[in-house]
Amino acid sequence: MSRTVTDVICPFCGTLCDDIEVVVSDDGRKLHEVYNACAIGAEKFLHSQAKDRITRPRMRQDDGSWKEITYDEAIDYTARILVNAKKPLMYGWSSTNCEAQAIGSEIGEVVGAVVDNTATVCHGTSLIAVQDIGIPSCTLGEVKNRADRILFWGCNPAHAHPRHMSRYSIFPRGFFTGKGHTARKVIVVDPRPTDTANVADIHLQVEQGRDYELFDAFRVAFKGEQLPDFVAGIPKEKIYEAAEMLKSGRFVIIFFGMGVTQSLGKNHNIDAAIAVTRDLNEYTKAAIMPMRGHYNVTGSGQVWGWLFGFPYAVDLSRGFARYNPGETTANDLLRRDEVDAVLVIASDPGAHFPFSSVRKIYELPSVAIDPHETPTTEVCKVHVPVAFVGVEVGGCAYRMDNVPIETRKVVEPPDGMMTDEEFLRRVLERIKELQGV
Amino acid sequence: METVTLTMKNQPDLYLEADNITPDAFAGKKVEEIADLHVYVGREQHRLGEFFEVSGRAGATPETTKIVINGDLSRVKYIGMKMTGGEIVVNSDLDMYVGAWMQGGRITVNGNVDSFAGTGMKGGELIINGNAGNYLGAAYRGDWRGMSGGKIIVSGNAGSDIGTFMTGGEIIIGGDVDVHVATHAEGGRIVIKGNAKSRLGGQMVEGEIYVFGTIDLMMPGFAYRQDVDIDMDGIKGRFALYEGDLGERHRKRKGQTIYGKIYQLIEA
Amino acid sequence: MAEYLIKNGFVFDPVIGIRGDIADIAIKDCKFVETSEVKDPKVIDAAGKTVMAGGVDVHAHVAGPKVNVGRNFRPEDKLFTYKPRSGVERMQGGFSVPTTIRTGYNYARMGYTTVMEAAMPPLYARHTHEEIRDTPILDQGAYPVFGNNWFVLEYLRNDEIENTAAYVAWLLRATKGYAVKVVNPGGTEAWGWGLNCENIHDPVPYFNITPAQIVKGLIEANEYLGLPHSMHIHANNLGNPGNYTTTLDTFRLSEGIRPRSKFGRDQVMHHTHVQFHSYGGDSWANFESKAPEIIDYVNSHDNITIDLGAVTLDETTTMTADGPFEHHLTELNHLKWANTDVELETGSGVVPYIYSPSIKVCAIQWCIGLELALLAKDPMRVFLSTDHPNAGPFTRYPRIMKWLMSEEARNQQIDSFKYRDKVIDATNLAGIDRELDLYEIAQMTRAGPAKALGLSQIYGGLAPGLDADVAVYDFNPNEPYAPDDIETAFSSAEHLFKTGVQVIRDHEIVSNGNKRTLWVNAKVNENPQVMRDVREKFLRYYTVTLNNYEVSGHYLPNPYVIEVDATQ
Amino acid sequence: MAIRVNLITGRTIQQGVSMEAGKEKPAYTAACGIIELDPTDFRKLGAFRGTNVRVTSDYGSVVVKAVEATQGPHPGIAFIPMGPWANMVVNPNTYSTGMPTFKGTPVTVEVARNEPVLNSLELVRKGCRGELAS
Repeated sequence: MSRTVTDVICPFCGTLCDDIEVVVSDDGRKLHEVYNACAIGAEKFLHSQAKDRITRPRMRQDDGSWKEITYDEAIDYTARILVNAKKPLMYGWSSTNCEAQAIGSEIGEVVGAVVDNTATVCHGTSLIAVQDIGIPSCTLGEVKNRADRILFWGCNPAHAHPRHMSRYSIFPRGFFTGKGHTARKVIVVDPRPTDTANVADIHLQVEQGRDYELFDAFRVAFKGEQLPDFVAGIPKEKIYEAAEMLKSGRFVIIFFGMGVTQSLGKNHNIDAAIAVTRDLNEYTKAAIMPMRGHYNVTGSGQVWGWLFGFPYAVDLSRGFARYNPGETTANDLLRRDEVDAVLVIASDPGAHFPFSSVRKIYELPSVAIDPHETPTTEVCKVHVPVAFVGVEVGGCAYRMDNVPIETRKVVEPPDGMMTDEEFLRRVLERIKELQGV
Repeated sequence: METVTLTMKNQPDLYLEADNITPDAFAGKKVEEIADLHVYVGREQHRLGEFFEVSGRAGATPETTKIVINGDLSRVKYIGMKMTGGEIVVNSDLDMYVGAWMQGGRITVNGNVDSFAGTGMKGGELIINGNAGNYLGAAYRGDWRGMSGGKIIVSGNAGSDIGTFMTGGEIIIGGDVDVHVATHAEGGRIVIKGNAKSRLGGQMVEGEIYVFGTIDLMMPGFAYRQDVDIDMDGIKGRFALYEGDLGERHRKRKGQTIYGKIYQLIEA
Repeated sequence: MAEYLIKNGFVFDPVIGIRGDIADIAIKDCKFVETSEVKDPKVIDAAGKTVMAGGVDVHAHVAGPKVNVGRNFRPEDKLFTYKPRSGVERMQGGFSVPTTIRTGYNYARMGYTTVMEAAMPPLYARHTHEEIRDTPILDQGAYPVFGNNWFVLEYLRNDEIENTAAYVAWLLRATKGYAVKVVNPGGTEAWGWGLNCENIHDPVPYFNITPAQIVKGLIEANEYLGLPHSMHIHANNLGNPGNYTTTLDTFRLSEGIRPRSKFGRDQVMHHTHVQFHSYGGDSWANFESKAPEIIDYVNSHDNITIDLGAVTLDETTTMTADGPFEHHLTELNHLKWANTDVELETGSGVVPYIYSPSIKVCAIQWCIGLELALLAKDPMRVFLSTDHPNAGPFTRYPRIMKWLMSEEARNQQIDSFKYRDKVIDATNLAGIDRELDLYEIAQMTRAGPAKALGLSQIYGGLAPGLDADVAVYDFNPNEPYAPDDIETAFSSAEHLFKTGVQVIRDHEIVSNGNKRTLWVNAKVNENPQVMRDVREKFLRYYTVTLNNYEVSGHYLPNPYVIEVDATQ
Repeated sequence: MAIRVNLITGRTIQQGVSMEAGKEKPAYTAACGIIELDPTDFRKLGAFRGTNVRVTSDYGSVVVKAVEATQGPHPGIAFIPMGPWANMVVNPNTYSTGMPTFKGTPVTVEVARNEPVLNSLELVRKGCRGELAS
């Protein structure tokens, strides 16, 4: 027999869909089927059931092989590398719950670590821009209920946030938007004609890496000033047309992604995008929102915000918190040999950092806490498998619009497996023992 | 002027944070007291004397104190941070934050410096006989009050993001610069004697940029106005004047709108 | 539990009615008791010092989404002001928007033990409670905002008080909220379209209702339920020259309504940060104080309480659920602007602001805040606040006390203004010689707010039976002192007990306390219509499901639930 | 033959699904150990679809399988899904922002018919141990 758990939260992307239905065995030990989720989300739930899953910590041996160790040994190893380091890096945090993030923060304080999350390779540059110019934004329901102009810039929700367009942005019918997509105009700016661009009214195929110039051109167009004939490969007539389409809306929303945060200009691209949004508020109502990737990267920034005052890249080494991307960010720290031990949790820098940074992790004392086997676990000295947050343990997560939602436990983890929170709590206890406090 | 000489004798395992190496911290102290000042490596606190030989004597005030530093300081941060007077001469490359938030005095670096030199600078002189990294004379993150006074002179090249949120003072680059110059600036002057890439004056409200060499790509928000002849403060020749950023809001003074200005040399 | 005896202090307590006489205060089992009831107490020698109940802040923005926006988007607010960890203290950062840890410690340092978060967007209630959980020492509650909520707009459009009340009760339970907060009624919904409601009769777009109807309806719903606190309002038209008429119009909506609450309060409307609502003139050029007109009304109507929102002349961070106001502000000062509109419920904005003594308007605002306090006839109804951090950080309360207690200190400040004479012309402060005493300060910071919150059964005084929240300050009111001595003494309590636990000893924080989260559980008759409407709105318009909305209990590890029975 | 193209990276739904199914599995290599090229660039390269190619930048080199652009046309732009293959060659310069330049790296693409596409774990392991051919 089986039963269906409803209102389940999908722990994949920042869309944080909360209408998933999961069919589990009566004893809650097996997960059979997943409904309503996108292909990626469904896979995430189902992968927890993999037969070949690693369920015990393991340590890399001198000959390159793995040796299974106990959780106690893994806790001791983790505590020791953090205590012995002068400046450890504790990186990741985006695929775990706020409860684990809070304990990790305390560990960071106690050992004088630098804590950084995956925003560092995702929307960190957006956060820098927000610090420079602010951000007029809204919740996703405002988009659903009011928006009639939708601009996707450097993002491709058709692939990265598969249910975004149907739940929140292009298609839903809301309070003031009863006609759904037929009453909305959609603009996509992307150097490729992506699957998202295919559903747009206007696609501006921007020259790669020239987004900053194009944003600036929009602002010039709003003010009715003259533009050069082409900006970023786009003829000025098309820019004026798109600018007019935005100004004539009742509620404009701009979504942006890695296409602008990771291209030349980075924070400046976002700064200019936010300036475009500010400008639009002179004429109509406009908001802007980053398409956050990991389902709880936002939460990590919130937890550190209230504990330290900074959303990522927080250097706690001198007993107080400092922040300066370019110095306290994971890739700069690794590249510059600023850290002497690495703890990775709930993320995969091995796959998602430039390889020059990955090699630095390999050279340092390191531990990876992750349910999966990944390139990161491959290069770290110790791998600690844990329960899947949002599947095998609940906890708080923050959606891309900063709305906090409590994820649900739907199935039991394999016997004897720890959660992130339990493991970190034990590490903190062990650190305090080692420090004699 | 009294001189204290520091000679680096031991390298840190990681980086050395030496915000205490300023005339302000040294003034009125004996050599032994200077050697007892704190420096940091990660979370560990050390004595300055563990890394440097200290000799000479400090003046009674910052203004009468000169610090000369020798050895390899390429992994030392925060030299001259917040200094208000006196002088520092470094005969080495330096890491980040040299002269950050400095208010007065002079720092001369005979070597290259890494990023964030002259962050939030208010006054004094920062002379770099070498190349500078990114964010030279820029604001600290989130602050809308960037470099507001003083002068930075770089003989070589500089990186990206020079003079972000600059409100006053002057930055002179002998060589080339990378992208993003004077972003959000509301004053000040930047002189680039070599070539520039793109994104000069993005979101600039006020201030001046002079470029003697080439500009890869002008911002669409800057419009050509006219050619002008200039001869002042060592800037001489016929320049093409561009005004912008037209996308920004601009103040008016005496009925006239004030723009950010980019001057590009046409002929010397 | 340990017993304590605080001996020989100069005690100021409006609850007992003691005005600086020397007395002993006894603590046993978390509460104050008669001195005869303690057998073997630890003795605190308070001779020559001032003893008061723990402070109660009725209105501050200290936890939740917009506060965290303020933290995260202002790294420069933390530059060079960080306090390293030491002893039991964790690291603490931020000046105008401190981290939760610093918030708890700094309130405690001032002798405060209870602080209410003034605006909780219901959809973000979980976030607010996470921050409250991580704020040490303080007892806290949070006010969910109702003034732009679609349920409320639709019910009150048809004068459906009972349905409104049932919805209020449901939302208080779902969000674990404490009171009914109203911010720019109707105006923030209008801001969903970039518009505003600038007076109480300005209709809300599409909803066919006026701010006046919203305010009056929520007062009536609040009294229908008999909640501990009254409706708590930030009126329309905040911050604009000439807005005092809107404020008076808003006050008048309470006329003829008496409290229907068994929690001991006398008011049916608490109007917050009234300084921002007491402006005359019709432009920034002829901007002037209308504090006398405002406070006259308050003085003569005992069903209203207010707090000051006093300007402290600092660089700070403004933050409010009044979305259109923050947009207006960023247009004025061109500094960074964050805004979040919240589906079906509310909105918010955040903008840094510098109250410069060299700017005439800022100096006038400073005068207005103090005038309100000094012209008040009943300090039990006029509370000290800065609308933290809007008019200034809460850490300036001791400085405000100094200004209120010393004409000399006020005159020093006035004389230093760049536009001194113009400021004097536009205000009344220079002619006021009143100096508040510590008894009145205790009314404005302890007994008064506790009573208005409906919490005089646990907070606000030193009477036996009340929770043992008490501060000892190194201040002798009977010796000569300089004005700055007041600020120094009240910035750093020598001892502080919170619910009987000593959290400060010899000016040092020695414990993270036993903080509680207060919320109100109001029971009403079953209301199938409201529950049907709730299900419908979640199905069609919200982006979270109804089953994922309610804040579950574990976010409040140490709850203090106030039960209200409104079934009838 | 070798061509010069501008490399960008990013998510694809296949990358997301196969990542959640296990990065050690062949499906992940099939989804991410590829480079999407425009048909015109294929012509210039003189290669068939499905040929292994070596992609080289100033920062490194990696062998992936060349496939036709699924979201094109985009002549002159090449796309490798985010992952360890792309990260062997992307520009790690952060311009002091913390963010490597994942998008907009000039690369050379040349046919490498006989060189294998390694799986993700092999790739980083061999890379760390200095065992990769270049």
